[in-house]
Amino acid sequence: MKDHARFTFLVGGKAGTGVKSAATAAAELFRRLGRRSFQNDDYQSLIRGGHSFSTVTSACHPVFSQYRRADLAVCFDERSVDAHRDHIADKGVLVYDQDKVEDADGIGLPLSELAGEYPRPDLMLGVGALAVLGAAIGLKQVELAELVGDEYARGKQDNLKYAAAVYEKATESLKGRFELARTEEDFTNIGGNEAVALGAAAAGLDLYFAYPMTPATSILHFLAAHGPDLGVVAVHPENEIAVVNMAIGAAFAGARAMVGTSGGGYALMQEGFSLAGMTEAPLLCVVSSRPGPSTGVPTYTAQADLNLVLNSGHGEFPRVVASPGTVEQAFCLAADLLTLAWRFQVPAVLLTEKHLSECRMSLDFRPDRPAWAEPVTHAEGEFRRYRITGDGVSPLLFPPSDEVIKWSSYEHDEAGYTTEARPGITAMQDKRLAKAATLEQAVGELDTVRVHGEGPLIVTWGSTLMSVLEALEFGGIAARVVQPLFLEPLPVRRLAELRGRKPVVVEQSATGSFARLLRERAGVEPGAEIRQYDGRPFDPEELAARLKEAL
Amino acid sequence: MKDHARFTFLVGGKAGTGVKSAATAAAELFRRLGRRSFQNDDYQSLIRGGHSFSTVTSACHPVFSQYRRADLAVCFDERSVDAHRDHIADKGVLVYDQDKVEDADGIGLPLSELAGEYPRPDLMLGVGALAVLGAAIGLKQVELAELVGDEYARGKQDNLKYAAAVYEKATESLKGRFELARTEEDFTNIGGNEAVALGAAAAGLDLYFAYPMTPATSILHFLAAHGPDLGVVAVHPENEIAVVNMAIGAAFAGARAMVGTSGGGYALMQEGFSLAGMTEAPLLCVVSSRPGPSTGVPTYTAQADLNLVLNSGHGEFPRVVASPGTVEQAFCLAADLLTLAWRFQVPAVLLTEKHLSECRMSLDFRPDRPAWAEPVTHAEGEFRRYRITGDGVSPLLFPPSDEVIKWSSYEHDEAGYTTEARPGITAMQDKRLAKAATLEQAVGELDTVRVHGEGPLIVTWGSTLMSVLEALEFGGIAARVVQPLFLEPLPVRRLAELRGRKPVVVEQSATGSFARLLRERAGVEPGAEIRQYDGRPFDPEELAARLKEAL
Amino acid sequence: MRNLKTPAENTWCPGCGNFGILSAVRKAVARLEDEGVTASRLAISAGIGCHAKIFDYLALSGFYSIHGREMATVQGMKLANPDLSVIAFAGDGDAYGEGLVHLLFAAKRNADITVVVHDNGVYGLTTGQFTPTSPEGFKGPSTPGGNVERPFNPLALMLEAGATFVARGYPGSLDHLADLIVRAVRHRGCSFIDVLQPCVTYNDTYDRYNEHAGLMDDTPATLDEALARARQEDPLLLGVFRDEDKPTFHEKLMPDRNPVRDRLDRASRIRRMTTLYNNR
Amino acid sequence: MRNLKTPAENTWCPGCGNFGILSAVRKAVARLEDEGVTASRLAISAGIGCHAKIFDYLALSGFYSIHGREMATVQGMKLANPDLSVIAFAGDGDAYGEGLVHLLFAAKRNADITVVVHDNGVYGLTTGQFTPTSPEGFKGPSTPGGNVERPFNPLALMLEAGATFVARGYPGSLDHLADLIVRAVRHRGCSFIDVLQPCVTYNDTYDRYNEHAGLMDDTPATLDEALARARQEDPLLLGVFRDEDKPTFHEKLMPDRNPVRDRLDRASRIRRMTTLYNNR
Ligand SMILES: Cc1ncc(C[n+]2csc(CCOP(=O)(O)OP(=O)(O)O)c2C)c(N)n1
Ligand SMILES: Cc1ncc(C[n+]2csc(CCOP(=O)(O)OP(=O)(O)O)c2C)c(N)n1
Ligand code: SF4
Ligand code: SF4
Ligand SMILES: [Mg+2]
Ligand SMILES: [Mg+2]
Repeated sequence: MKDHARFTFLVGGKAGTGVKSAATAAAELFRRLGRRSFQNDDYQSLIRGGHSFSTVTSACHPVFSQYRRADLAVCFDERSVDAHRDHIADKGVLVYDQDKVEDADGIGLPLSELAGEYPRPDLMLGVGALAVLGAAIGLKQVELAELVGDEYARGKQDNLKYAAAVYEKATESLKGRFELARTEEDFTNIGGNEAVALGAAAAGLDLYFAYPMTPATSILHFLAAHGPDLGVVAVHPENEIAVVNMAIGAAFAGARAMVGTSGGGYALMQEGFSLAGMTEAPLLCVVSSRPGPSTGVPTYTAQADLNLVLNSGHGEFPRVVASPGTVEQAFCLAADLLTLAWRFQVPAVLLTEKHLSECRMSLDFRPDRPAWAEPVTHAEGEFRRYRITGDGVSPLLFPPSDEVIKWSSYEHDEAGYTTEARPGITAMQDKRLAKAATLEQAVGELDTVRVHGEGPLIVTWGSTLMSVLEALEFGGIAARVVQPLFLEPLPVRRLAELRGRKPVVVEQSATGSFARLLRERAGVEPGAEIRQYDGRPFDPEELAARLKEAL
Repeated sequence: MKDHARFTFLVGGKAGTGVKSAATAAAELFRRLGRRSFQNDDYQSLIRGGHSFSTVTSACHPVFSQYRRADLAVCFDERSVDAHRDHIADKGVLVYDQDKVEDADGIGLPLSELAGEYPRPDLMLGVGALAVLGAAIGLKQVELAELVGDEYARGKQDNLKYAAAVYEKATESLKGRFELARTEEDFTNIGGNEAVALGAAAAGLDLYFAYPMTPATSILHFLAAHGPDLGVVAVHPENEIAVVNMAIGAAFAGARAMVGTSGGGYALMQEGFSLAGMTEAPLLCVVSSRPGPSTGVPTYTAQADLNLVLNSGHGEFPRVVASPGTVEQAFCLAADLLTLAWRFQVPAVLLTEKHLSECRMSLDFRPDRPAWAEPVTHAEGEFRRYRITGDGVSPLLFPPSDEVIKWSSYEHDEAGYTTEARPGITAMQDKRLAKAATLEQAVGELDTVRVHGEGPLIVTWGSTLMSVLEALEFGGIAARVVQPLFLEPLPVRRLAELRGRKPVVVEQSATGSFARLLRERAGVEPGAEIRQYDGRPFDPEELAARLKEAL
Repeated sequence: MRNLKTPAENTWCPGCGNFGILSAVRKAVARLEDEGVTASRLAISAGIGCHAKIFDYLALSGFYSIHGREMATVQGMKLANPDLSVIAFAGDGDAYGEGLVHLLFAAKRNADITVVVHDNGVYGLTTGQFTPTSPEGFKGPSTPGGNVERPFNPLALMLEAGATFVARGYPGSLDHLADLIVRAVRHRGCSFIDVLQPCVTYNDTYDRYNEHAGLMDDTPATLDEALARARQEDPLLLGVFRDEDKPTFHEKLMPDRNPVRDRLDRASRIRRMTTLYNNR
Repeated sequence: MRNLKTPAENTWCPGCGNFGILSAVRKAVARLEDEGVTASRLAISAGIGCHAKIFDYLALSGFYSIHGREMATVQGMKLANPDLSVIAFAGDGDAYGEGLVHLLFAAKRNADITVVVHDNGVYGLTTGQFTPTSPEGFKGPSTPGGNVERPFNPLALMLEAGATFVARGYPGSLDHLADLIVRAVRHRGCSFIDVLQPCVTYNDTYDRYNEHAGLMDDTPATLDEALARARQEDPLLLGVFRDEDKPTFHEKLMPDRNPVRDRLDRASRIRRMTTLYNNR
């Protein structure tokens, strides 16, 4: 078989057996071959056992999704075989651990037996899967050894030995089964949450406050590990309410602060979000969604928090909400939102989903792209925190200072002292309304709506963009995909172009909240709606079929 | 002067000097005369001092608002005189405490001096105000004594003596200045929050959980005092998060539970609200709004929490939101919402405002009107908490029981056990969607949109209804006032009748959130918008002028 | 006798201390049933985390709550129907972090509930971050340089807060733990058991506890003595630190009332409401 | 020396204990300025309640926070800029109820903040409901039949939680209180002062405190001794119960760093990011 334009590698097994790291290593392998990839990790809310699998789809062109049907699937147990046996590509192959799986339609290899001689055999299976991949794509033994050495540095010697043994066995049945084209291109594989962390850091993030919550947790882990390098301190306080209030306190003292959580944690931050609105505290919140309501399905994906996020906090005040469609957009958007939050002294939300947060994809990483978050600062003369200005933005000043700097949760006068008087209340409400107008205009000048391709219209948002793009690629479908990057202020004028054109709306929501937003806020009546709300991202093949039908 | 069709009594002074209770006693006086009244208390967020005033407007017909311009204003201090001197009705009079106020355009009386001989003179001024009112409307001395005896039972003898002395003095200058018509009608003066508590109790409320927060606090106080009489236990836990979670736990055990708070406390309950959505816990939340965002202006009024309330909680799930326009509606609606919450096992919100919560008005109190909240209960056979039924409603059963009853915040199967499987997730999302449809239909069959009068169209909601009705009455304006009682599910079909008819929309929101709801959800484009967002309810005179201009 | 098995697949890591807790609970429920506390009268709750999965593994009625709030959930259940015996299964992240305030207030008001904390010193389900009981220096993914906070002593805090039954158990001493649970459930008032739960994946403390934990054979006579023993590190004492008989919250708040059982019917309410307003 | 007067009208009830606290703070700030802690380096916060109005009455920079969260607010300030000395003014409803978890965690991690609790035993601003420190039997509008909960002993809780400076003050002993505040602010680490604050309107405790409060003239040598004295009711002791020198949270979390002052500039970040990814 020759030059697979697109190649999907899947590894499946119990949680805790190195499934995910094998996939990450495979993506690294593809990178070394000059191939771009998209990695998706499907795992349950448990630590050991159950069934988890990771999929890496790679190609010489950009890839925007995993595929359900694998060219090469390596399964460590019965359950994995059961889950994936029906999703093998036409010329694909299922490889299984013959020590764990009775008999299957594929190739059995003694993965466990070969691992048996090492101290923690179950932790080596991932290396085995990588060796199988190496053999199947005709990787040279030395190339494999180099990769394994880099990716599995702990217990390196054992890993190398084991990899060699599996490689040898696998070569017998699989050698060169798949020939993959290579390129000379260079790029970086980056995860969605990692990109958010990097984007914010590049724009000047000083402090990251978070309480662990899937699927936002890896931002915390990344910044705890790499923050010191990048000038960011990561703080893990007692709960989400502490998180948001500490972040606001930090902003008062002049620090660019960000928080991250999922729907439930964000729900707990609602009082704090409103506090940011009233005090005009610059604050960036990352919300990574999973299926709800409530605890829901913690390790899966959904776009079900749109309504809460767009309407966060009691009272009325300006805010910015935007949602990235790709890892690259996540990097730039985190920076842009931090910048907007500081420029306009508003709370901002980067709304994303498990699907983007926890995917990894190849991109041309350009740390120098983002702007730098800088507020309008007080220069001279008497300082009044809430000075009424034409655009509603009051210059900032930070302690220590000889001026008295008062931020207040109460309705306040320009100096920040409590007011209950009719004119005082109206004046500050009007100031915030003025700022909302300024903000709307400024956002309107950004590239708020991204358009991809030409053809009949599809509208989508967030990480579902990637599913749509890949489905179009897969299906060879021509379409014009419109993706509002900003959701609040909603770029109504730009979206208005879609009115009467009956676009197909694609989203991962049970109620169709995005279609409702389009219909109600922008007056765009969908021609058809494609929804999926089972926690799984769309599969490009399935989605392509549904799109063909709908377009 | 003869038969004032409408008579406004105002009493103003420092907080803690009996301003509010004098107004309540005045309303009781009017009641005894067969006159209906509307009482509004305007007070600051402080305990002693400052400036507070209460207004009681009374008439022989229903009254829906206080009036800014008073026929009789009794002011205890300079600040009150300053605040009200310009708002005396054409034939009205300002009476002031000549011991505290230098000289004013009105009638000075030695209110403090006469109180001087009693132990706590400042606490007696309210009695003095009442005596002034009595004299001014030609009340007989015995009638006054009876009233004072009933309303000021503590220190009764002193109060009676003091009232007599003030009455005598006041009679000299005021005697019979206002002649008020009387009727033989009988009714009750009830406060907004009191009505909510009563309505819920009448529908079967068992437990009320709340943490104090203005302007919802008086529900807690009322039920703490009178709950034992009515079969309701009031519980005041450590914070709002405990409140909502205890209430949900109580619902699991079969108790009809209600919680009450204002915007900030409600923001804290968002995670719990979503929990109620997922577990399908019947829960009634009362949210009484004040100007926000954040702490805002705690003791004043606003309609600024609409967006948060309509979009509460992360994830997607059915809920009911409704807002009463009058005290009578508040009574019935609290009962209806408790009933709906239990019938459909959904969280429900009674959204109201300080203006309604803390007003008192005359009504024909009919405790037997509300229905009784009863769930669909499991009869026989195997019990499954989340049994999938045609209408999405699963019959309930409560412990103790030999059946296993599992409610869960995780996505679950019919028996309530956690599921992460694709079909399991979709099935329960579909169940909740089915219930949403059932609920929408059921609500659609209720009297969801109230229509008052005939003429050009006005649309309003919540307590602003009262302001509008009174303004029409005052201005002699004919109009058809449309008031959606239910806001979610929004009675879109009924509101659709307004499309293209360019109604005037009246609300107390800075951003016009209700107008936006009408425009975006119901397709009703306002012809004009009237907004006020200074924390004060509309004054009927001012509003009448604005309505005349807009209609 | 109720069979507590459920259809849910157990997904704890092999060797996890939670298995021992589950066994102890099963034993305890059997004994409680023998002693007349029927399984039908038990109602359980749980937070979110590895510990909380016990909810799905017990065929007992209950409410799978959210992270840190199960202590409030069971207090609500108890107030609604005081005939129920309620148990909250909590994690250490849950009960000593996110929801600490509810735990302490349950103690303060002597709410008649039982809280069993699966204290494994980590956020297990979110992959091993430090918790309020992790020692200084603990390396987890949010503290790669080591936890810089001093751990709480949950027993001491609960003793201070007023819990009337305070105990420490260990699944390695299974019968003892089962016994603690029986006593806690039977105890009138706020019962609290901190269970030393090894997490084999992120914080394997079996060796430490097997070596350093020791059973007490009496209950300290005074609060001071209880505190002193609760603070002791070697041996780490297992047993009951406090067992006091005091009136409980629901008894004091609504003497002799059971809101659900004694619900006032519609007619009575209307009558009473009418009376209330006529007498005004 | 900064003049701390502000344009805000004071709206406390005449005779309120908060006036004394305000005076003590004014004195303390003056003394701190003398000792080199300039007013410009102080940053304050407050919850919501009568106590919190002190925010408007002090010409100091700060953040008027929300009910129960001011302890988190000041921790955020301190982490952003450790050069600041931060003070949270809290109510007893605030700090011991709504936001208790933040107070205890500040102690646990020895956050370098000062918390001054205006402990008046009522929710003053919401008209006199019981709080976590109200005695059993206290009649407020939410407990007309009397509070049925045992009060917390906040000093004991904070001592258990690990606060390194724990004190009790009384505005009736004004200079003593001012002195406590000075010491608390100067103390490195979590400083906590429970101030016995009479609320003349809802809980007038002047007589009780004037009669039963007494100054300690030493600091207890041990934690046990501190706890014993904190629990003592007559005399109710005023003074410092604990004053320990321990590394603080920010020092341990980010040794020698001040995120705001030492912000890494754009070019350095880009460079480091590039290096990080090239070396991968
Ligand atoms: C409000 C909220 N924040 C965060 C989470 C994510 N979360 C799930 S389990 C968990 C930690 C649980 O730790 P612990 O309570 O110690 O339980 P364990 O898993 O160790 O048994 C967290 C933080 C959540 N579910 N809800
Ligand atoms: C989240 C939230 N819940 C409730 C309130 C209402 N509230 C304002 S002040 C207060 C009580 C304050 O009591 P305390 O902290 O003791 O302060 P004090 O007034 O006695 O000084 C409450 C409950 C609020 N502002 N925010
Ligand atoms: S991660 Fe730890 S606590 Fe969770 S199941 Fe595994 S061993 Fe048990
Ligand atoms: S109510 Fe109490 S605490 Fe509040 S100002 Fe008055 S006396 Fe002070
Ligand atoms: Mg744990
Ligand atoms: Mg207080």
